[in-house]
Amino acid sequence: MSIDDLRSRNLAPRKLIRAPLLRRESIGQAYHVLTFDAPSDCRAVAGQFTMVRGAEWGDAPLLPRPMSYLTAGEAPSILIKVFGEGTVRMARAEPGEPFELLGPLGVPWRAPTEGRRQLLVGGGVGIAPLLFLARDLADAGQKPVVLYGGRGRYDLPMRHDLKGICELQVTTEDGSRGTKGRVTDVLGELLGGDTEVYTCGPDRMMAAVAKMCAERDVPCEASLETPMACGYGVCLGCPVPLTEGGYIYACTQGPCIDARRVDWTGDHAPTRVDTEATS
Amino acid sequence: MSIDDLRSRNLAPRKLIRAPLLRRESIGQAYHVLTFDAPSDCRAVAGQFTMVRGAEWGDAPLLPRPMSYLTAGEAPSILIKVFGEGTVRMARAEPGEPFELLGPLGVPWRAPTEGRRQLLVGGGVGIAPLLFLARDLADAGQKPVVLYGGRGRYDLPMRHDLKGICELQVTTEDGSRGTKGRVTDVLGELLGGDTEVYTCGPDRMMAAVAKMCAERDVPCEASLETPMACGYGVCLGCPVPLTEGGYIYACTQGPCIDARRVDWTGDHAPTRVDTEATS
Amino acid sequence: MSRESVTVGSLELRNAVLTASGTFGYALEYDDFFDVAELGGICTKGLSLHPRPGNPPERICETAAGMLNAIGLANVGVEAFCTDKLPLLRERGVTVIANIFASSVADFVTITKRLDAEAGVHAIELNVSCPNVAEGGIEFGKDKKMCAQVTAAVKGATKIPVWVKMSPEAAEIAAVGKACEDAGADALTAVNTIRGMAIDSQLSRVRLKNRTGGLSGPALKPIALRIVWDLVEAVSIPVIGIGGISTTRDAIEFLMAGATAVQVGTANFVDPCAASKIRAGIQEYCEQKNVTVRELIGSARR
Amino acid sequence: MSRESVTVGSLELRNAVLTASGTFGYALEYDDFFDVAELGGICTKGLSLHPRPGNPPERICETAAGMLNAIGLANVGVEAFCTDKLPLLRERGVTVIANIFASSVADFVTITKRLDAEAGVHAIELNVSCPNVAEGGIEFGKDKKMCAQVTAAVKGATKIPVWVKMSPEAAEIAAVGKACEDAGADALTAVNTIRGMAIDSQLSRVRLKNRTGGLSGPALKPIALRIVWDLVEAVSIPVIGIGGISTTRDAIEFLMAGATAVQVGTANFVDPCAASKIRAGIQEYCEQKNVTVRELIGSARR
Ligand SMILES: Cc1cc2nc3c(=O)[nH]c(=O)nc-3n(C[C@H](O)[C@H](O)[C@H](O)COP(=O)(O)OP(=O)(O)OC[C@H]3O[C@@H](n4cnc5c(N)ncnc54)[C@H](O)[C@@H]3O)c2cc1C
Ligand SMILES: Cc1cc2nc3c(=O)[nH]c(=O)nc-3n(C[C@H](O)[C@H](O)[C@H](O)COP(=O)(O)OP(=O)(O)OC[C@H]3O[C@@H](n4cnc5c(N)ncnc54)[C@H](O)[C@@H]3O)c2cc1C
Ligand SMILES: Cc1cc2nc3c(=O)[nH]c(=O)nc-3n(C[C@H](O)[C@H](O)[C@H](O)COP(=O)(O)O)c2cc1C
Ligand SMILES: Cc1cc2nc3c(=O)[nH]c(=O)nc-3n(C[C@H](O)[C@H](O)[C@H](O)COP(=O)(O)O)c2cc1C
Ligand code: FES
Ligand code: FES
Repeated sequence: MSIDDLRSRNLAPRKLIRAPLLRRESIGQAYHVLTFDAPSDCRAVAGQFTMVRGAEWGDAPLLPRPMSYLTAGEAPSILIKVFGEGTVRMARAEPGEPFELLGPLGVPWRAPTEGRRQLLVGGGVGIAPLLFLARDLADAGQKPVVLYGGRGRYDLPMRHDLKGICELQVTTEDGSRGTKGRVTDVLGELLGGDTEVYTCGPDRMMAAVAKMCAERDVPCEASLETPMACGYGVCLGCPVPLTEGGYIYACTQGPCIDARRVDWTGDHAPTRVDTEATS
Repeated sequence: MSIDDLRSRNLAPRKLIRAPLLRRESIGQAYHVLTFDAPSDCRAVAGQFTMVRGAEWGDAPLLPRPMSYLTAGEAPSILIKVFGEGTVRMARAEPGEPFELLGPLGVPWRAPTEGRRQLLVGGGVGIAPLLFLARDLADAGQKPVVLYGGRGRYDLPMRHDLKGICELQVTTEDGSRGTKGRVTDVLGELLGGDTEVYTCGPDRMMAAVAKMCAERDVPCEASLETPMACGYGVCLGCPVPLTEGGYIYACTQGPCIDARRVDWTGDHAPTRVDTEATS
Repeated sequence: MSRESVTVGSLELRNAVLTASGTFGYALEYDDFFDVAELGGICTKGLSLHPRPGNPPERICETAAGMLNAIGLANVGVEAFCTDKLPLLRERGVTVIANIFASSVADFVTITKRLDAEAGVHAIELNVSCPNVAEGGIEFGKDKKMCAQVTAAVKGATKIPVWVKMSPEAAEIAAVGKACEDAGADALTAVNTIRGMAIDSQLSRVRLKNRTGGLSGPALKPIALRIVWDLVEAVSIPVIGIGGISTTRDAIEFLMAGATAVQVGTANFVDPCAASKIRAGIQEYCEQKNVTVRELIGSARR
Repeated sequence: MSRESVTVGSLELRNAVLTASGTFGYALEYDDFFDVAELGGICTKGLSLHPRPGNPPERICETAAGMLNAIGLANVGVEAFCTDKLPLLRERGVTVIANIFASSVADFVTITKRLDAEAGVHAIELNVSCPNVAEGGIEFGKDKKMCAQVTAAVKGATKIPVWVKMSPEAAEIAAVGKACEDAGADALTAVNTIRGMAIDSQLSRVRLKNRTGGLSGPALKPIALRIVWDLVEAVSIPVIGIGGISTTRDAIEFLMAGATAVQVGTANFVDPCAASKIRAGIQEYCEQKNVTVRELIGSARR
């Protein structure tokens, strides 16, 4: 695979599949990787997402949950962080339990630019689509830089998976791993003229990253997080305000989008109080 | 244990316990015995019931399901027949899954009379409280007669458990086991002057049994089945019309009651179309 | 005042958690479970002038995250309540809210006077909003003039505080609430159930004998929360929130919306100790956050 | 007539399963999933005279067995619909019901005339009951005079059949339905959402930017079913049932209650093929029982 191959991929048609859980790996208390036994090859591309629901959930919780693909293929996987009822159920699921996955959905990461250095900036569970991208880049012979931040050492799931395939730099707010502080404390040094940035994580982090990139005229692509009901463009529940005015719909015109277009001062993702992470 | 011991038992206080499923035994497709790992001895008496709910069901299905005790003690058990959403979930539960059990509830079987011959008439899943009673009677040195009917051989769960402890007579509508026909086709011969009858099963069966007993002046105790919300007397959702006029509430004034008091022509239990049994 | 206590008009409640009428019997059914005197209060099953047998079965059925009931206000009648139940409740120190129901203003007044003659009734809750009886019931609740008339008449007959229970089916519920306030109500409770129905597709027939029944449980919560918010906006008397409260979080949401207290209903059927657990849960929450329950009230409005 | 077809006034539908406005986009989003022309019909997202951006986020949130939405009728406008969407739908042979919305009678008429100029609009559904916009919306839907006025005006402006979508918040919904029938409506659709709200107890704030949103999904089903029953009683034009239909059984319940057809809404979000599966499910049911869909209609009333 080369960067050109990454650029020329067609998006696969969307489909609702029924897939039993194949494996569940718990990482700390709050994070889990769920791998599904798909009936056929899932041709998702890095940055795309899937709407996930337990086939036996009944009437409540009602809606599927949007989750970025961590990997595609015959055993597609997601990385979840436990928040509310839906992710609690996912975190309890045992292999064999049937799930429904609608996907692949959404606009993937913009294809990398030949000759640029890719800098991937992630926070917590936002690492999922970035790890997918980092693997693609590694396959294409690149060695991206990944800047990965969390509140503490337990907020950095998948960091071991990143080690071989990128130049990894870690920050934690409590200093328990890597540099003490936030990704934005380190980002400045890394933003050279030939960089292009991909970011996914808490809204406030992405807003800060987007601002630093804009100031330095570095291209920055962000993956948006908003509540979603359908994931495929019909409910109009996922608007994200744009600087140019109006909205884009995160599920079909995102989640990956040029960060400069986003009005980061507008509320779109609910602020989430983190109760269950770390330990 | 003697019949006198059976007569003098006090009812235990009601309590909501959280108990993981210990074992689930499937009998045919439609029947399952669920055994729970109770935190302490469950002092339920034959004929009493418990309100059962999966602790992780969430908001739907909302209400607990009334189920007769099949056994009490440290590992209380129930026999379920799969109908709707609640019993479907119970039938899928794996050992370890937490349940909530409220009990012991309701009026148990009237204590047996010294010198009378106990005749237990059951249909399908209605065998649960009768098997409990048969075991008690066997322990007290009696050998009750059990008349057990179903549509076919697959509608007679627990019949093997009955063999040692009673004189078992089986009827099936399709003739696949025992006498071809219904329990009422055989009942007449068994109703001597010294008999007392205990019955549990489909409403129409109990109504027919009650009628035959009344005609012959044989005491007959029935265990009522009605929809219930609370199971302990506060919702007033479980009225059963009486011949004397008015209602009794099946959860606190039943489920076990003198069959002559019940107005069997009044609708109380929803007629259930049997979709899932037999196979 | 303790961290937990709240004030509903002239009545100080131990805490903000009550149980809803019709879902807690006469509160004497709980001896095995917990001491109901620990609650902010209990609302009795709706009392009528004479005992009522209630509707024929089936009276209840489950729906998605909720249930329908058409009990038809089966109850022992106000007289038996006063002689058989109330003395026991008084003895145990239970804060008793007598929920009452009648099909005429005159009967409402007669029941009230009977209750007024007893000690130990801390408030009277007017059920002008029951959807499950042929006469009266919801008709009062949808009409602001009739609601006001009943309220004023009852207020004139007793010194006991009077709460009026709102029907979610009133089209202009804020106006109904305001009319009750103007007629002297000490508090509003909201909401009662909304009429629904269920069909058994296998038998091709209506499930409940009464055809329709009142919808309660978590399914109702978002509607109840909206109505509570609107009532708090519209009136200056306390509003007590009811509808699908099953967890501490649910209760706190109603308080944050501006409810002065909450009532736990259908959740009692799932767990007889639900109200007790929610009470303890709120206490724990307030300790953790170092706030009083009174500070929580209306906090989402600020 | 096939076993599956039903007749709504002068319009024969392939089958009784449609999709509900606002839950199916413009039906062009389903190419990956199934051929939407197989459905009885599709109701477009509510169309207004001019394009609308809709409300600021958050617009949606989940509730017990349901969800709240306050989309604010974001839509491309009737003009863009006619030029960009309708030709494609026509080409594919889709039965199109144009759901329209305005804040004045005059605008309702203008939109209608624009649609009337196009081929391929099989019915116009008047959304007089949207709870999520400041002007108009639900105000029309609660008032029988205003409903009748809009209906009559729109009927006067087109030969296309006109369906009126009922608000479950109208206190006298049967009277509103009757008024619409008298004003010439060809069918009623029931129901739209009921206003609810949600609070985030961790942040102590209202979840939806619009504060309130419309409740949809299984939680709404018992209320919708009751209203459909009552409307069928009150009017002699067809009633189309909507509200929490997720399974074949749900759809059959509405038919048994007397609905001539059903619309699938929120269930589309859970499974894009929900309506197609329900259609197939009803067909299978009818084959097994050897009945036609028309025979199912109202069977629980008999
Ligand atoms: C494109 C996209 C990709 C995502 N990828 C991941 C991922 O890889 N791993 C992961 O752990 N999480 C991811 N999320 C966030 C994830 O969808 C939410 O954490 C999850 O829906 C919460 O569900 P819950 O039942 O645990 O929480 P609850 O709070 O019970 O959810 C209630 C409702 O609110 C919605 N909701 C609440 N907060 C959010 C939020 N921040 N974003 C979206 N929906 C929300 C839920 O979808 C649900 O409908 C992604 C979100 C989007 C939009
Ligand atoms: C005292 C008593 C003892 C019982 N013992 C047993 C037993 O030992 N084994 C067994 O399999 N079943 C027993 N039942 C019946 C059992 O409670 C129902 O089959 C069960 O509730 C159906 O739940 P579901 O979710 O599968 O069906 P659904 O149809 O989905 O139930 C929906 C609702 O209707 C209620 N309901 C519907 N039909 C009945 C019915 N016939 N009786 C009671 N509630 C009903 C349910 O409780 C629930 O609230 C007993 C019932 C009573 C009253
Ligand atoms: C079985 C049942 C019986 C009820 N009986 C009464 C009643 O007698 N009087 C009354 O005012 N409300 C009655 N209600 C309404 C409840 O008090 C409460 O307003 C409603 O159920 C909503 O709260 P919930 O969702 O927490 O149950 C009854 C509700 C149920 C479920
Ligand atoms: C996200 C969303 C958007 C909606 N938009 C409209 C609309 O534009 N016009 C309309 O008449 N109804 C609209 N509705 C109401 C639905 O058409 C339907 O009446 C309601 O959701 C109840 O059906 P359900 O429970 O099957 O979803 C909308 C509903 C939802 C959930
Ligand atoms: S989630 Fe439904 S339109 Fe984006
Ligand atoms: S089930 Fe509630 S009173 Fe009997």
